[in-house]
Amino acid sequence: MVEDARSNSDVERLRRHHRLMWRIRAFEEQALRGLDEKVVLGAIHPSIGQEAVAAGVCANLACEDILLSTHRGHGHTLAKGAEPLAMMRELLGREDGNCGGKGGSMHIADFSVGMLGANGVVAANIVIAAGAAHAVKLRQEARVVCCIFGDGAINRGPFLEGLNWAAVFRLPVLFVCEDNAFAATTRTAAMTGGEGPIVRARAFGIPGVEVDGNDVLAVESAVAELLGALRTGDGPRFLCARTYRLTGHTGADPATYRPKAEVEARWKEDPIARVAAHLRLAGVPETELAADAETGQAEMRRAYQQAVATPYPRAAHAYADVQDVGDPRAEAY
Amino acid sequence: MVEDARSNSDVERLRRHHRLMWRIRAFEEQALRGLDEKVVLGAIHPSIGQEAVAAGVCANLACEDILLSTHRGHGHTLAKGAEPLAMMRELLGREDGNCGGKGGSMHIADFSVGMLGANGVVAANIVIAAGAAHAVKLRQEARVVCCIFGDGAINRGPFLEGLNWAAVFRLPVLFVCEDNAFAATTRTAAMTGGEGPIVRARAFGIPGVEVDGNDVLAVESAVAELLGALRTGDGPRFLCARTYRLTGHTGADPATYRPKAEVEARWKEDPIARVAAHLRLAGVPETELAADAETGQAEMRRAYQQAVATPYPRAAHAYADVQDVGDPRAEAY
Amino acid sequence: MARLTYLDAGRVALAEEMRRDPTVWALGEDLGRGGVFGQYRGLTEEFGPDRICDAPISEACILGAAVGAAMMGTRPVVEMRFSDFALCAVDELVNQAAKARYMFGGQSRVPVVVREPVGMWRSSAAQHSQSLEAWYVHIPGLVVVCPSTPADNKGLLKSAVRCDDPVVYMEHKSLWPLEGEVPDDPDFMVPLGQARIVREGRDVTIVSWSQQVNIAAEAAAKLADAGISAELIDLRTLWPWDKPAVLASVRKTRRLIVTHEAVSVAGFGAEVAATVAERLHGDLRAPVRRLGAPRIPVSYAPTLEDEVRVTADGIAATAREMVGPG
Amino acid sequence: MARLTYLDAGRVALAEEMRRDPTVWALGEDLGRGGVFGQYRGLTEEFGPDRICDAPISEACILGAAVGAAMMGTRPVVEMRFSDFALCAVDELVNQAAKARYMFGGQSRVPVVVREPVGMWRSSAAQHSQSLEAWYVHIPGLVVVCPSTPADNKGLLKSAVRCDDPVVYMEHKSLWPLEGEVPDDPDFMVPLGQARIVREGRDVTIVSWSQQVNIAAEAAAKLADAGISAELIDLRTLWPWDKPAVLASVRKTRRLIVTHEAVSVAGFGAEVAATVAERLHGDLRAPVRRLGAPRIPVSYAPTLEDEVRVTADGIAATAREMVGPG
Ligand SMILES: Cc1ncc(C[n+]2csc(CCOP(=O)(O)OP(=O)(O)O)c2C)c(N)n1
Ligand SMILES: Cc1ncc(C[n+]2csc(CCOP(=O)(O)OP(=O)(O)O)c2C)c(N)n1
Ligand SMILES: [Mg+2]
Ligand SMILES: [Mg+2]
Repeated sequence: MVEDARSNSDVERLRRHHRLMWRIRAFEEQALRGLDEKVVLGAIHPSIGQEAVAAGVCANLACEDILLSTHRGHGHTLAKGAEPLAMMRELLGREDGNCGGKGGSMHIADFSVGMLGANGVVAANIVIAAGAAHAVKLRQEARVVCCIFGDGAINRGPFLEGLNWAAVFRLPVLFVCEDNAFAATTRTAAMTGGEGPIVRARAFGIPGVEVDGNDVLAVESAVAELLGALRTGDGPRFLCARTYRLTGHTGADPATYRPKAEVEARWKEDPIARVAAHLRLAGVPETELAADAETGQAEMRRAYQQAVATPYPRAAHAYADVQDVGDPRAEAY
Repeated sequence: MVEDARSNSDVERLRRHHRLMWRIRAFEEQALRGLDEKVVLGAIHPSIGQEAVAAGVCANLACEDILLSTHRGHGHTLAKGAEPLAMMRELLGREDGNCGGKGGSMHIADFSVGMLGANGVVAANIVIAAGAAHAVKLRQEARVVCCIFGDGAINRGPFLEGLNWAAVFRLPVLFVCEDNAFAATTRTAAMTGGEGPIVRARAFGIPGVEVDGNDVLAVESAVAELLGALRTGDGPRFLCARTYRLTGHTGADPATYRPKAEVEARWKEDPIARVAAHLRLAGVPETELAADAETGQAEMRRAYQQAVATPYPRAAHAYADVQDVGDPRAEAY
Repeated sequence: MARLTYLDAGRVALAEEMRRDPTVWALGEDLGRGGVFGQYRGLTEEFGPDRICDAPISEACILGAAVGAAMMGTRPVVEMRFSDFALCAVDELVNQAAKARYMFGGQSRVPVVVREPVGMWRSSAAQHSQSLEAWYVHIPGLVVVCPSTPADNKGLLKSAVRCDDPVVYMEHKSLWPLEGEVPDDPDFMVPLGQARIVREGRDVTIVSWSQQVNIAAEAAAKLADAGISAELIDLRTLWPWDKPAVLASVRKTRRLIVTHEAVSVAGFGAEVAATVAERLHGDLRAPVRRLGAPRIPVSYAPTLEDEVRVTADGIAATAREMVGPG
Repeated sequence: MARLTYLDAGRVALAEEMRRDPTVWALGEDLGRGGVFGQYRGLTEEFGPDRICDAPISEACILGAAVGAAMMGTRPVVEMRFSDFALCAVDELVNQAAKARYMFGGQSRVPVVVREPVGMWRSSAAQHSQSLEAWYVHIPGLVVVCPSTPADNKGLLKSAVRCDDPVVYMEHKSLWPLEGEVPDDPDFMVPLGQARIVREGRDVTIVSWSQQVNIAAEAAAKLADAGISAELIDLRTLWPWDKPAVLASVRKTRRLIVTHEAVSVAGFGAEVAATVAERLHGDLRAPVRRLGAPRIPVSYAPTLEDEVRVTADGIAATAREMVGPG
């Protein structure tokens, strides 16, 4: 984190992060409550404690830039500009969810803001992102592609294939490893040979840096620098953002596989609290900080209530969006 | 290459390499003639120019040690101790071929000498080798596993997954990248991000060295050292052996995609000629060197003739070796 | 006999086999913590982390390593977590495991059990709900098993572990909590390839497997109430499948419904239906019928997800149609 | 009209589409040198290395990148070299390409053509000979095309490139040198989903696709000599398949043989046979029949390799049996 917020514009920037990170936090806390109430369906992978990555990365992305995410993608999606109401509806499997209720949390996507989807398959989006960047380059567009994945993903083949591809074709893609130390119940350190994500990326020919992923300004400025190189056509870049998953792997996971003390210690690094501390130092009054939280919470409560009041999609909708040629609606197969 | 053959035992060692490399060369030249005669079936991937890798690696492997190879596996298989007659029969699709005529060149294997197969899928054997080594470790056996693959294979996912696996479980496996600068018609340098095989291996936590793969003694001693570490349980090791494919990718490939001059220059590095030069320096008469070549050629001619005289497998044999449960012979499906 | 869940029956089966044979081991992600559904709970404590082996997220290597380890004298049980993730390891399963014995002319066998939890499971959507058993039946070299009861999940898993062929072993996720009587005998086995007659009947044969068997049983009960006697066959193993049992039943009932959760088009139901049509055409009193999912991916929203379900009512209605007002 | 090989017809089709639409591009290994069979010869010269894109040996990324590139407004044509290697990219095809449009509720389409050369090709053995078209037909979201003639390989490939759905496009390797008349018109297209009546007949309908159509045609000629009039239908597209054409033909001939090179068990022939048995049971004068490969891997030795072939004699004998001494 920069030493302190030096100027008004820094404060404004930090404040924006604070609000956004609270919106993300509130969205997921609301979703988890919805899960308890059995209104949110399917699995929810909360990113609580990781909001600084979403905020810091997306602060550098324009709407026409492209983002691909993971199963733990609510924060990224909100940060990219998606509407919480549509997202909440999606988590509840309702009409007018981003994906019309077909995808749910694990496939959350909003193409209208350049968010090309979470993915239910670990690492799958890495090669898709390489291809999206390939198209950007072929079409000589100015935008960039950013692909976020977890530290567990670096042990799947597509990590190698996608990074190598991006390096070979010098594609405008930023790879962001959101290193939260865990893959489900397993510590990734125990399952990863060598020195980790950044060393691997470099071995594939992709320069990169590591950053404290709970420090939103550090993430923001690291990404700014990396994207600068990338926007001049200097090929792909890599960021490893070290963070920690403060909750269980899913909403249903009590995460008993790690000591309480470890988690408590990590809560002290809560990225939202860290932003708040800086804002306090810069003289932002406590009431305003509380208002940011409350505003986010109110927004998400409202979204949730509206989503609850939205009907499920009509059954016939199940047959739409499959394919044009051989459309299942053409004949009841 | 060591400066000169200093002792009688060095000369003996070099001489053994010379003979083996000639046997490999002669086997493949014979196979290529068989292809011209349309007696050898399917595709043949010759390793002409790469014999020093096979000889240098396998000089360090006992029969109970395990070898896995690639589509370009005749040399490795011979060096591991397989019978050329059974191999030639396999290439001709005859009875009593190593695989009973079911596999052919791309699936050549001789489990009786610890040679667990060529593979028709690039990089596929890397993960299989990791698993073979895993079993060796679980069963607390003393043997080691060696897996040879090409420089093209390092761009497939299983390269990452298999090396990471071996590093994580500290398995007794030596990975050997036979870097002949090409993957089919493509220069691998153009398709490979970063500094190449050895840097990637290190990034996955596997120590390794590079070696002049046309220098059989250099390969032999590098492998000796790597296997030494490995046999003490110190986890996997990696060797990158730089060599050159002097022929086309397959017997049918005229390899017009590279300048004649390049190939001619590389012929000057012919690993067999290099061994011969050293033997000459050590005083081995020309007639004996010629005899090594002639002996190898005669052996392979004989193997070929015997193979030609061997019948094709009986059709009913097609239904054997599929599976026990649900055996196709149980019912004519 | 003990009352066990389907999940625990599988767990007990594996534990018994691991006790019996020291070459049996399991590998997969998060097994150390009991596996994602708890199928491995307690096994690390008994067998240690070498034999209940936690893996990186490397499906291709998990399966590929199992192939190599099987060639080297061990019997790996591979956990794929969701059958959908097994699609990250198809080369390893289809080009390697299934073909190694053949390609190498019988020099090696590949005794691997690949556990692939299948099927719909409350709003899991398109990448966590698939049933692709038909794929594996199409591949020479593979055995395919789809247990539907706790007892079968014990007896078939034990048979699979002892089998020298690669076995694709598909447990249905919605069956995990299902309870039933399970024999204690550590030598209790259910033979591969033998169907189970769930219910005898005269008027129509219903062939099914996996979770769909329970839905078909419901249908059969409804039909009984309506005076139609349905014979329900649980195939249990899809390759080899118990053709004699099915043909004998249809010879008797002269009507066939085959029903499964998977997509109907090019599903395994087509194989069963086509076989019966080929062999028993002249005996049939009604055309063979298949009931499976429409050719659409599985959705998240329940109203959409339900559209791919074949219901007991749907099966019963089809049966009534076939039997007619007679 | 021009006389072209099946191989060149595909090459011309791609060139025409690339000329017409600058968003069309091709990617795969060794394309720069014309592709492993020459299917891309000359295209780099015309379109440059960006649009005829040489790839690393990274099947998963080749396909996955195509998915991403398709979402971003291009139309990638993926070369998989051998359909067997496509098994290294099944997640990308089945979990991603096929489902993306659906999972995302129609926000995106994935107009990718995945060229997968299939089938037996002189002693290529078990990892270079497979025909797995049935797999892809089973997957919602995919279109599956299996051309058998040069003209179709032009017209169908053009349709595939223009199609907004992911298309698995399976060329048969042994058809590469086959010559035939091919329309020059750059707007010549063969519609997806429409079968071709290769030969009209009265006594029996033979349904086939890909290289097997030629073998079936030989069988039909033999049958004609023996006084049996066979109607031969080349499906051309397996999803969607031309059910109306097949049903109409069988309504007329009242007999069906479906034959393919792939393994018979759980092959696409089962789908065709089961559909006909379901719909036309009462019209059939003989049971439906399927002819495909036995459930064994493909061997290297010709005597063994030949065991999996369905021959013209085999087809003709089956037809004679069905028609009877009549
Ligand atoms: C190919 C694949 N294997 C396994 C899973 C199951 N799974 C879902 S999330 C997860 C952990 C991923 O860890 P990481 O990449 O570090 O991301 P994180 O959950 O920590 O954000 C696993 C194993 C999956 N979805 N896809
Ligand atoms: C997965 C896969 N993709 C493509 C091929 C086709 N292929 C066979 S050999 C080869 C080149 C391999 O290059 P390399 O690994 O360097 O080995 P080399 O042939 O040089 O010995 C290719 C692309 C294959 N067999 N398997
Ligand atoms: Mg993680
Ligand atoms: Mg090479």
